[in-house]
Amino acid sequence: MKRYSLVVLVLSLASAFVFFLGRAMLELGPTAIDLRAPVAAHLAESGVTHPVTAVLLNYRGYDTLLEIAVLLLALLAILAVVGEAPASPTRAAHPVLQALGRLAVPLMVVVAVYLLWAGAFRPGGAFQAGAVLAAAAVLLHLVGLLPGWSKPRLGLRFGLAAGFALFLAVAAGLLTQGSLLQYPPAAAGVLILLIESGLTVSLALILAGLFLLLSREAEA
Amino acid sequence: MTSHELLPLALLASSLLPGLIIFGLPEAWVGVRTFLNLFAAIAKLGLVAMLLAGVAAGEAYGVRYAVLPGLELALKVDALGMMFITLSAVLWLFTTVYAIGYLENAPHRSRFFGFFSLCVTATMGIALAANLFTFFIFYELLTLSTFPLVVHRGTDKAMKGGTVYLAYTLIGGTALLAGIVWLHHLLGHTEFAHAGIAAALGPEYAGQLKIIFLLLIAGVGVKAAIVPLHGWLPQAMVAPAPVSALLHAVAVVKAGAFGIVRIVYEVYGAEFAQSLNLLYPLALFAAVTILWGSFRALFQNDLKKRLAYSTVSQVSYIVLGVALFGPIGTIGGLVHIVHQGIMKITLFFCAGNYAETLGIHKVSEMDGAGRRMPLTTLAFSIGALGMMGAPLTAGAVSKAWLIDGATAAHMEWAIWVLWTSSLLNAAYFLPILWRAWLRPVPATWPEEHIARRGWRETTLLLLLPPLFTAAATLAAGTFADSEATPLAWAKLIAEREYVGKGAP
Amino acid sequence: MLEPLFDPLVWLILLPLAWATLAFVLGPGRGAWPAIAGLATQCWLAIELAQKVGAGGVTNHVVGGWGAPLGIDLAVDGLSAAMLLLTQAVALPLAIYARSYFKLNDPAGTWFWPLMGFLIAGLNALFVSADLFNLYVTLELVGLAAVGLVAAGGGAQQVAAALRYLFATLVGSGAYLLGVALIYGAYGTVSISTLLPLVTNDAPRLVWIAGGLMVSGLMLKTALFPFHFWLPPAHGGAPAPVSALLSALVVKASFYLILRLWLGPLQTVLPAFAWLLAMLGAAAIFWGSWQAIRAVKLKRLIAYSTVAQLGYLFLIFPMLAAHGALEAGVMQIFAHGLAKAGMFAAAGVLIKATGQDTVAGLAGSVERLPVTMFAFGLAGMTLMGLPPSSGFLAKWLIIEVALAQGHWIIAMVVLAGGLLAAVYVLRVLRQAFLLTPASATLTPVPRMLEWSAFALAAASVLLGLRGVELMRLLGAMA
Amino acid sequence: MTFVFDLLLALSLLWSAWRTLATPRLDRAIVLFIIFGLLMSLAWARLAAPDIGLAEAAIGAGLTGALLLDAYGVLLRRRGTA
Amino acid sequence: MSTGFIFALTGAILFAAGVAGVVLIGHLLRRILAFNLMGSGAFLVLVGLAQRQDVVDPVPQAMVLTGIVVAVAATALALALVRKLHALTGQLELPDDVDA
Repeated sequence: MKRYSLVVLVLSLASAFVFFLGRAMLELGPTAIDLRAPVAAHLAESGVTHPVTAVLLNYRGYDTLLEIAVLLLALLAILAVVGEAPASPTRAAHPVLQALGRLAVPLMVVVAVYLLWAGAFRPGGAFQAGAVLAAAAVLLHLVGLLPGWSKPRLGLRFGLAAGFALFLAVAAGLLTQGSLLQYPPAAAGVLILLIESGLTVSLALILAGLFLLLSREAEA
Repeated sequence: MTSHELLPLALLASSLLPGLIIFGLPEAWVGVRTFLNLFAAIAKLGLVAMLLAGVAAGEAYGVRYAVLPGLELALKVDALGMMFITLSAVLWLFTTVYAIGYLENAPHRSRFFGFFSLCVTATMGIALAANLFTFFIFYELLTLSTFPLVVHRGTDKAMKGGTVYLAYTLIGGTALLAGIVWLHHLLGHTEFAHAGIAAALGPEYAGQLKIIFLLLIAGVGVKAAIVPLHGWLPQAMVAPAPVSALLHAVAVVKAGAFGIVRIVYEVYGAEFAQSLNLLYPLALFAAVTILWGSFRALFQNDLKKRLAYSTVSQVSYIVLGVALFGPIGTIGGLVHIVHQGIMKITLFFCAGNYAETLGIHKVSEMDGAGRRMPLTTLAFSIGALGMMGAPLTAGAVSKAWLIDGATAAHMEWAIWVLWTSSLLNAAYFLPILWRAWLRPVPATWPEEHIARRGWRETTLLLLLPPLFTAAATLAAGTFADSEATPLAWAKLIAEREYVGKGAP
Repeated sequence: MLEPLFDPLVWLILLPLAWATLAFVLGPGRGAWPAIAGLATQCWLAIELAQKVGAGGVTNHVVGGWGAPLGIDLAVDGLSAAMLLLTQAVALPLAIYARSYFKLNDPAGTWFWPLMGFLIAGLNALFVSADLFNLYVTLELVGLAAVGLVAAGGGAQQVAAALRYLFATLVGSGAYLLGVALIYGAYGTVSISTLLPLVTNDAPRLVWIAGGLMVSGLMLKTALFPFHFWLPPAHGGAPAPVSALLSALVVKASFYLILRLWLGPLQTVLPAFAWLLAMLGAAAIFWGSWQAIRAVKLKRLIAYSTVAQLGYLFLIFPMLAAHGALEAGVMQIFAHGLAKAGMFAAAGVLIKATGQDTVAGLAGSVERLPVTMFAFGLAGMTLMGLPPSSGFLAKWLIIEVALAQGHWIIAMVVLAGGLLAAVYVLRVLRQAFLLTPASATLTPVPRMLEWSAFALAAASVLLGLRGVELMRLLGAMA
Repeated sequence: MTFVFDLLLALSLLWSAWRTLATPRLDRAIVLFIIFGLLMSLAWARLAAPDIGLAEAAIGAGLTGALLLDAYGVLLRRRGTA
Repeated sequence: MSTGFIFALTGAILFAAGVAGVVLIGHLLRRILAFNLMGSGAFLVLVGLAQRQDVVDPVPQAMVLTGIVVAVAATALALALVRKLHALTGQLELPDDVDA
């Protein structure tokens, strides 16, 4: 009975919230600030031509820096939570699947590189590329070609952190330009591509790691 | 920093620093600890002597330090403060000597002497405080640093006593804090000044000021053990004898009484307090406390508890003196701060001696104690007679001035209160003396720890302090009218508090 | 142009990120020395920054050189500088403490250093950010790091506590994010300085909803009563250095953000909620204290004390327009931060030494661990608000402002809260003063543990004598 | 026309979300959640946000879905062995 | 009604449903699902409301990209915790919080 009334209470509160929020949204006039104009105006100096990438890695690149920190942190926290466990033995999948896997993975790598490169001027970029690479790793794991992780060794830890460390180093190095992440317009394109390349590798490792770390104790 | 700023700080440091060092000393370093204790107590006396001379000559000492904008820790040295400081410093030396003997081979002595020194520091701070804010800080520090001493033995009974003590004093402290912040809010400061500061507020604040007075007096009244706020004192008697002697007979309860003096004279001003009709109720409470404490003492078989109730009663003599509007009563009250201190500490020293030497804790075990321990019992008798107000003792002087004060203030009922109390004092002290001197020595003592060696009925360190304080009790009574006595000093204070109002 | 290269503001964020990454690469259990060295440098940076702010008012750093609203600005005023100072001052002794605490192959210590680095970086970034969305990212950084620290190497209890905490913190930051989304919808910017003149009294209703959402989310993260349910298991169950970090700093971060919104962009909207928050604060004081009085476990007692002490912070909201209320709040943040860090650290020593986490198991601690119990007592003094501690100054300031505003009830709540705190602190001290039971055994503990706890507790008391500097720093507000 | 499409898309988003929470079987809930993620990708496309669409498909639906399914598989196996 | 607005409204409902789900549902995996719905709702409001005139605004889009990555990080951590809890206790619900 108590549970029932709680459900009713929460649902009615939620409905009331949606009702008032919807009405308030309808009342809204035009905004005082419109960022589209400045975004477009500075696009030439940003080093990229795709506005979303410009915002993501230049105008609000600091957000992205911290966001990568969050991702690395999540992996770290997971490591701390699950502790050390033996890596699960790989279960060899059907040879046909394995062959498919071997075929698909190079293709996915190509797609990832394309996405990374495309990010500068059209939808795409480090996240999407990293995700595709991570998916490739997961695929390899599922067909039994890549073992789950027991404990990331030095090399792997380095790989996981490298993208973030590179980003951090560039951000700090740009302090010489006057402030954090202040790209000189001439070098912005190169620097952003550099950061994105590093991020792609590390993001792929981290995202794959989220899966591989968790799945390893499956048999435990 | 000038010497006028440094001296008050040095007075604090002379017990604070040794205390902090003693905390760190290993238990076994008895020699170093004893040296530090005695050195500190003697150094403090030296400083006190310098300050006494200076204050008598009209020098002003003080130092200020802002903790928040508009909120200052401030110390000053004045005649009133010096009275309390001198009393505490002198008795600290005696008690230290006594405690060294008393605690020989007891555990946790570093902790004990460390907190003991902190307590003395807090007491000094209370006496030196130049405003209510500073007063409060040291007042609470005193509460905190006495707690470990009360529970020193670590028994369940000690815990109970300590808890009751803290419950009373912390709640009292809260009331005091409320009053102080309120006053600070109204006035913008809480400096002590002759003739008070509260009168500066207009008549429309009379109501608020009355409530503040109630909060303040309730706050300090807990430590002064005014009925009905006295419940902690008998419970706190579980503490070791030196603690009961110095702290619960002198430092803590006097801190409360001293607070009342400061609040009445230097926050409200006697005249203004009188005009708000605050003094009469205060006198009534004091009277009730005097009678109730004496009455309850009659029924205590535990020697220290009987002394504790006696303290409840005697401390309110001071309060009564303050509440009797007029300089004569004031002198009676103030001088009793000192007189009660030396008399009561004598009694507690002696009680400790009985317990340590023969295992006597109860009045009913006192039979023949005077024959086994004549010197201790002699000191005890002098203290007890003083409490009754017998001639030639310090108690007689206090009582005489209080009675004169009551007459001058047209509060004749107070005289009856004082006489009744004297009778009750006699009723609970004389049986003890009778038992000790006149009843036969029992076959065995409850628990004899220390054997007699020649004329020394107990160890020298335990014996000398009560003899000295007993002698002081006689001296203060006999030579009251000469210079350099507590009485002379009390007259000096009254002269300064009732500025231009015609001191006697 | 070397000046921006050494801007302490930026390095307070970059440095912890750097040593956290380094500690991660170094591997399990490693990284204590980089952390301690980094934190020591950060302490110095925070002091530099505070002096700079004290001398020249607000300090800015325009990330990317774009400037708000296109880019993200970092801004430090007296309030932020004070928070930064507190964070580094608490973190450094705790790092030294943790190095000794986690020495013995403790599974909870495996990834402690990088997690702590990200936590500190998140906190510092939060205190300097002047962009509502960027603040969301820092909130998540702090939240996830804190959850990771609670769960690290723990048993079922800790994992359950971490999950409870994780959901609370995620829902909290989710509500905050929705609020940010609505603000962006209404004004087209999330920069605090740009919003400041835009949000006026006749703000659209959506902004009110946004304000409500953001404050509710942050209340949940600050564990204000009745949203405190997640705090006692998380703070009570984590390893001692973690509990100390969480209670001293993490909950303060979301409170800081409420304060920042209140004094900044949402100053016309939020005061409508002032008395609601104050009432909840008062309820927190009573409920938290009551639960602390009843708690069986020592760390649970301290965790409930945090619930109660956080209540004081919310009492200032109805008076925030008046001079002195903010000062009172910040003094309480400092007092509680230092004292609680010291108290949890002391509790960690007691638990390690006696081998049990109960109040009843403390008998004899005064004899056997005098330094630790002294530290506990000093921290307790600050929590009770006894002079001359900083807790006393905080209480004094709150009462005085309350009286000046005629809010008697707030003054009375504060006074009553002090007495309740006395009850639970003395419960512990009383037990510790009892004689040692014959059966008790004692594991020796490193001295460094005892003394770092002592340093924190002593700092909480000594700050009570240095209130003027802190007040002067707060005077340098935007 | 686009309005109707948007409306249908919005309704299917809400329906899949509702079913995700309400369906009694956990495996179905997870599959529904992945469907929800794919519908979200569509919505992002409608909002002219292809970057988010890609990310949502890869990370939101793909990775999260994989993590959830993997977790479900483990729970199932544990229950089987227990 | 614009596309942006429709999805903003959808987002509001999703958010409310997600919060209700987190509050009401005891099963931890479902709670994680509910949290993700809540996050998606907030993202939709952010972009939808900003684009209520159906003009593309890259700033909120970039913010949502950031948000999605943060959400997946949180989800992975939550899953790790749930799996650990299940391994330790065999439960998929939070045990009662007891002080003993």
